[in-house]
Amino acid sequence: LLWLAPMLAATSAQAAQPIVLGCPLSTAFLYGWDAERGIKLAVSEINAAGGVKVGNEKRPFSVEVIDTRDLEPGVPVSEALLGVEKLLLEKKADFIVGGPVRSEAALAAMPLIAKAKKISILTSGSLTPKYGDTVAQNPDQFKYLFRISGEAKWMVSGEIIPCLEQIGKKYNLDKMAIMVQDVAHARAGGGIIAKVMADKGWKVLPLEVYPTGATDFSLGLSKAKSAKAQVILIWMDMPETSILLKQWHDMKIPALPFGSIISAAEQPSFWAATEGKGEFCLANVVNAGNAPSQATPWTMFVEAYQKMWGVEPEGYGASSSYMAVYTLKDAIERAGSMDSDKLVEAMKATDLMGVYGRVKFDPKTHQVIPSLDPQEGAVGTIFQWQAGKRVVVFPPKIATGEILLPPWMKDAK
Amino acid sequence: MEILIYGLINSVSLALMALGFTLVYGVSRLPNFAHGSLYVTVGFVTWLLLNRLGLPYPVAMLVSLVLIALVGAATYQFILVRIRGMAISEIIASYAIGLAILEGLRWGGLKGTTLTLPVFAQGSVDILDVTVDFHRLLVILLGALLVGGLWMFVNHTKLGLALKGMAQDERAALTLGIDSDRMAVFSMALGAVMAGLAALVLMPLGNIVVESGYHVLIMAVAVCIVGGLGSWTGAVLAAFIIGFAQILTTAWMGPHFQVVVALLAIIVTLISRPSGLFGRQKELEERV
Amino acid sequence: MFEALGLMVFYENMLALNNVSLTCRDGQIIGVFGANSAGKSTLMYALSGLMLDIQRKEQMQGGERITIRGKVNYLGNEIMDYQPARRAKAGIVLCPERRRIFPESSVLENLKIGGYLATPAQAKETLDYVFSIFPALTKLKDRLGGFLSGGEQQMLAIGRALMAQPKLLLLDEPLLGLSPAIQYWLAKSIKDIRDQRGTAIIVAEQYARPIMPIIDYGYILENGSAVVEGGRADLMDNPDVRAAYFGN
Amino acid sequence: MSAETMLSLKGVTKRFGGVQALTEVDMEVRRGDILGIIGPNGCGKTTLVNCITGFVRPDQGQVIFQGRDITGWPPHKVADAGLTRTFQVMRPYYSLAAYKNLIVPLFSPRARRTGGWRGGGRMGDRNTVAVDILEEIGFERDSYVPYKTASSLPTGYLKRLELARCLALRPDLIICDEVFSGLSMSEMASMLPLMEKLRAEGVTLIMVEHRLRELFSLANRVMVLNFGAKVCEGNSEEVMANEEVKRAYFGSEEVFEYV
Amino acid sequence: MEAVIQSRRKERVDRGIKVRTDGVYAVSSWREITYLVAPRLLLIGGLVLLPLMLSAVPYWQKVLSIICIYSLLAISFDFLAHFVGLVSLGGALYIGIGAYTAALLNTHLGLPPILTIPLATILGGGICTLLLWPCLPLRGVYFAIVSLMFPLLAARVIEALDIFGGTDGILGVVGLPNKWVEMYVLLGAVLIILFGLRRLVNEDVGLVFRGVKDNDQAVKASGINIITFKALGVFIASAMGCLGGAMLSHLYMWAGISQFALDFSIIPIAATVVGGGGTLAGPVLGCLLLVPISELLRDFGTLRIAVYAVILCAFIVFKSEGLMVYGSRKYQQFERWVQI
Ligand SMILES: Nc1ncnc2c1ncn2[C@@H]1O[C@H](COP(=O)(O)OP(=O)(O)OP(=O)(O)O)[C@@H](O)[C@H]1O
Ligand SMILES: Nc1ncnc2c1ncn2[C@@H]1O[C@H](COP(=O)(O)OP(=O)(O)OP(=O)(O)O)[C@@H](O)[C@H]1O
Ligand SMILES: [Mg+2]
Ligand SMILES: [Mg+2]
Repeated sequence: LLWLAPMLAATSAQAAQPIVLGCPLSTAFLYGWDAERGIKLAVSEINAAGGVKVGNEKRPFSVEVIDTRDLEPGVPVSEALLGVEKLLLEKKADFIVGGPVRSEAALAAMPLIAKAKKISILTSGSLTPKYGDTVAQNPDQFKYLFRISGEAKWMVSGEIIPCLEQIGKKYNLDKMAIMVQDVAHARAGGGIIAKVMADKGWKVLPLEVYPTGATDFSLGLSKAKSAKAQVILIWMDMPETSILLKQWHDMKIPALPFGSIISAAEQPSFWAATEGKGEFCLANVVNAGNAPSQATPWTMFVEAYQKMWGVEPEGYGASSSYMAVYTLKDAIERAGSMDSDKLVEAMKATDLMGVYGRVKFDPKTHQVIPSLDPQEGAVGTIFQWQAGKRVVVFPPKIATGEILLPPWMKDAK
Repeated sequence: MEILIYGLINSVSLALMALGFTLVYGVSRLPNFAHGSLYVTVGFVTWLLLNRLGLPYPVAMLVSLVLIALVGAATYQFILVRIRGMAISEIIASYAIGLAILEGLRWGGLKGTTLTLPVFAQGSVDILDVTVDFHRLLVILLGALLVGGLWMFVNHTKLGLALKGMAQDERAALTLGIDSDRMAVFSMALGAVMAGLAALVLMPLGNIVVESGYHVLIMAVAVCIVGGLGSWTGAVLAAFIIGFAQILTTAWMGPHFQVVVALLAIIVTLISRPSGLFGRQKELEERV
Repeated sequence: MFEALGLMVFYENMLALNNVSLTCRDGQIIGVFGANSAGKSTLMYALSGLMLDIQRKEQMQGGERITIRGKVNYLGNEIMDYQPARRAKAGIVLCPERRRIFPESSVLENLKIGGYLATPAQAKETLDYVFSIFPALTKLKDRLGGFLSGGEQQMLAIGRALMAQPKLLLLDEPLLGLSPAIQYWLAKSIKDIRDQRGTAIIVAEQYARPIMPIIDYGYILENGSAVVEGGRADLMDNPDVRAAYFGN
Repeated sequence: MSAETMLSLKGVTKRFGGVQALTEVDMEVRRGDILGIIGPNGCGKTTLVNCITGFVRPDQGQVIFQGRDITGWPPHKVADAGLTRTFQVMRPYYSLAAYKNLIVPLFSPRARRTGGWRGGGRMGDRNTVAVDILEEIGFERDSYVPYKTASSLPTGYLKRLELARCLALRPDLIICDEVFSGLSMSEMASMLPLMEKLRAEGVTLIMVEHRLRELFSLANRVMVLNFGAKVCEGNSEEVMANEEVKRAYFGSEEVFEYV
Repeated sequence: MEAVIQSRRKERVDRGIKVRTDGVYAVSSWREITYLVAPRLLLIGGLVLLPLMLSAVPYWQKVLSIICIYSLLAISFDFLAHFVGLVSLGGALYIGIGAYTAALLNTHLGLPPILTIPLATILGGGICTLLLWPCLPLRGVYFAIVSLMFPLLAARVIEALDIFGGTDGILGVVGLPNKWVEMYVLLGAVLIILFGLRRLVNEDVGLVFRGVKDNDQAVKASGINIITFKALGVFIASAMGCLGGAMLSHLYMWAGISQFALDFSIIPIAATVVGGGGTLAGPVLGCLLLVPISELLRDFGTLRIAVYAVILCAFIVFKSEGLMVYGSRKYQQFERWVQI
């Protein structure tokens, strides 16, 4: 009898031993919990369908979420890193999916994850191009790291600038003010937009950089007003942006707010939070599927998400996190093994249609390849708040509505 | 002109945030590091009363102020009283209480940016070409009223004077019949109400978010210390220095340097006036 | 009126007050004399209830343990477990040793804080009275307490105690640091306060010369025990007392 | 007596805001002197001491100590030069045992250079030296008193501890700000010989006091201040005979008699 | 019944050996030696063996390293606050400066950890001392607040000027050879510093520090320059913090502005309060409790910090003197009822 017990345990464990997805996420914040929900949704779908086929056996996914608190001010990144280590060492995670969410933390976690030789897919938050660059520079060390969500360089040159041009052409606008948060990606992004748009003949006011947590934007707004700016480009991932829009509305600034990253306006609850004062604000949610759209037949994702969580996808991490799990499943099944090195190859060979189009990774940077056409690559989404709804306005291939101007802008004309 | 008006508004907001803390710390030497969380709590409770129970706005505000006063008093009565006089323990304990409240709220659903309080008055006016909304004007007015009221309270009522006495020398105050525990409970309650008032006045301009709790705490501490302990003029002046430093840097150097300059202003003020603008602490302690 | 029976105070294992009993009748001035560390301040703390507060604070910090035993009767009540603020309300006010002025308040404010227990009318009247016994304070009204000189602080401390409308005033070393002229005046004023306001007063001093002539009854403390007690004349005639306190 | 001048003040003046605390005070002390300073409360005695020892910077005037102009020096330099003072409001190190209070001065650069009190500071075992000093000024060596923390000592011992702190430095000049107040008659009587002994050892003393009898028995010269200005100076009889002093300091005949 | 209780009181008596060993070490029996050595041995032995015992759970070894870093900060806070009288909330500054110095030395000059760590300790301590120098005349809360502003300022300056890698931080710092080195270097540092400082504060120099804390005017009057001593104190304390910071940056192969985060200022203080201020060993005990509690609570998810705060509060309120003070009193003294 004595030898039976361990054997039983072994067999039963073998039968159902789950594949552990470790998710280091700052779950108290938008980009943390949206990713968590996306991942959990995908996992429950996959498990309901029988799990993942590794070689000959079917194994379910299990999710271990850890709150890294990295988006919280005053909390050191080492806290997030310790969380990642907990996932790796104690929870015995087979994969790291999701975060860390803050760019700084994501970068800092790279060596740790690489050291553990675990495949990791970044799905939410961090937009820094440095992530892919670092992978490209040290392919041997960092080859296990992938990112399936958007990245700032493409977002700017491939989506935001074309969208701006489109607006400019349509309404004959060519003056822009830029307000960004005082973090590297925002400053860099704002700077590039300023430069490119200036080259394209727009008049661009000097960058206004606001520290994280700023609560008063009136000076910048009135500067924009007196300089007769027609578009206000906003790049801030902090909740206080809804104050900005309220002030914008209260001061009746005759300029269209365009959020290249504007966490507050991405959420469905934004409407209530600003008492509708945020109408006409444009926001970028990085990947399609994070706002209702018709990008691909996979729109069922939005419905499933809503069914499971009771809200539409909120931040820009939902659809990509969801897709990360499916991508992983796909790669595991193709590789037929859990060996990290084999999986890297399989991941690199990924070619999968998903919520936001075709998922393929750049062989050098391990970054998902973007496109304006869902048939070609991962598409982004820019939407505008119109009468309480998020209406997708860009890219044209998936748009469901037109860009509108606030009434006081028309009056001003 | 913009600078003047918005600097004024900014400064008054800072002063409002700091009043409660200054009252409790400056006057009764009890560092209430749960100040910021009381501030957020009032906003959240008011929102709940307003939206979940459907109370009218003024009633909701009143009820939440009363509640917060009780919370403040209870904090002292049940927790802080046991470590009275050990300053570092007091700081850590009250900070922990604040943390528990804030993180509890966050867990209880106060996530993201969804909640907001309505402004008292819609609309805006143009003052010398600067658009200012009514609510912000109200902030200035209320701020002035509160500062004045508190000043009267502290300098010209028995209770206020007793609080002051207790802060400076508890044992001597005891011999004069000032019941220090009762006073401390009272000052905590009053401080909580102050935090609440600030929240009610300032929150409609923004959102009810947990993070503002930390922000308010740091600002309140800075204003209180830079002004000099227990000095009202000092606190108000400090609020203006920091407030204008922020607005001026926004205007001239870019908002980029806003925090850097504000922090530098604090450090430089303290180095040049070691006991705050109007404090006499150092001189008094060094008088031999 | 006021009676302490068998007071004992231990600081940890050290006996600082040993079975001291003391009585004070209406309108009497009682003197408590003793050299350094005789236990005068300890006695005053015990009478005013401050000892309870000190005890509580020590306990909180886990430091030494203070034990208090004995009974204090005041106006027919047993008040040993009254906290100091309550005793003050009942009329027992201590003017503590080493002054303990509120350093950041002006002289006037110090006095006003002292008037916490007084009605506005009483406060006003007492304020005038304080300025009349210590005219020096009139000029200093607006100066911060902490900037006063040693002697000025002493005057202020006594004035502040008076503001609390005591029925029984406890003075701990009131003469410390006063110039001879003020010492003399203070001794006179103590008598005045008693005569005009009927306040009973207990004075603890080691410099007995100015105080001895005005007391009604006195105790000599030595190492925590009351070794001699008696009326003024008795004490003045006692050769040991004369030797120790008058230097002849 | 034509001993060398230890300390001289020239026109020392100090204002605090609107308060004229000192007006043009001149003073001269020679080696081996015991100078008494008396005056009504708040007349500026402590302020004068502060000006001399650097705790307060005089607005005008000069302080010259052993030929060096020490005006405006920080207190620690003044003490290092050999001029120490006691504090009227006692300032011991409350959390340290009484004898450990003396380790601090014994550790100071001056004590290490000169050897401090009777040369013991250089020799090493500062604890023993500390207890020696305390014994000398009236702490019983074998009792528990020197080993108690200063916070639990009564006033009288603290006053003596103040003096002990000065002695530990082996100063050339000690300014005592009211060391006698707070001592009982017999204790004071026991301190007088110590003071004499110090003088005999060549230490100069300035004593600010309200206990006139004891002061007069010690001091060879007395200076009277009133409202921050010097009223008169001389030996005790001269001072007591001075009409202005009677008026300013004693106020009335009764008081005079009483003293 | 009442009367019986009335006339008794609880007496605390120092154990004989304690009285004797306060200054002189005249130990005569094994029992007494054990009495003296046991607690020290327990601490040293326990800390040395802990990594081995934890080898089955590698994650907790990592936690141990973090505990050590917080302990360094906590000892430094305790030393400054209770022995020099400067309440410094600048723990984050020390960590940050230490981390950046080590990272820069490593990535720019290519120095190996064996050099960067000691260099960062000394250099970092120097930099912190220089930064805080103008603030040394400040007292009490004023100093506390200024020292709190410095790390915030440092982070913002790096952010605003975009130096040292800006918000991304410095990547590519060399890691330590293996986890044993990590842990034992840190444990060694904690133990050496702990016992070293305990020694120091009872030496004559230490007494001067304590004098400065109690009463700086009297120290001045004793002919000692207090600023020099305060600076020395700050240097000792900040060097300890910088050591922690340097280790942290090698531990995670990275340095960034979040190393100026407020947590590094606050948790050590909490640990000091819980463990008992003024004992130096107490803060270490506090860290040994608080950090693992925080890790154990991770399963609470978002509620974790709230629960943690409540536990912290409970410690402070119910053992307000601090665990170490309480413990050593129970160890050194016995209590008995005596008749009065
Ligand atoms: N907190 C304390 N802890 C321990 N012992 C104390 C404490 N306070 C006072 N003592 C001791 O109690 C004894 C009596 O002290 P007390 O202060 O009552 O003396 P006193 O008569 O007022 O002396 P003085 O006239 O010098 O002020 C002294 O031996 C003193 O050391
Ligand atoms: N820092 C200061 N600011 C304002 N006024 C001061 C300050 N220091 C002292 N004074 C005032 O200067 C005067 C002289 O004070 P000082 O302490 O020198 O008196 P003193 O002669 O020592 O009196 P006593 O005998 O009472 O100790 C006092 O009236 C005091 O109020
Ligand atoms: Mg006494
Ligand atoms: Mg004086």
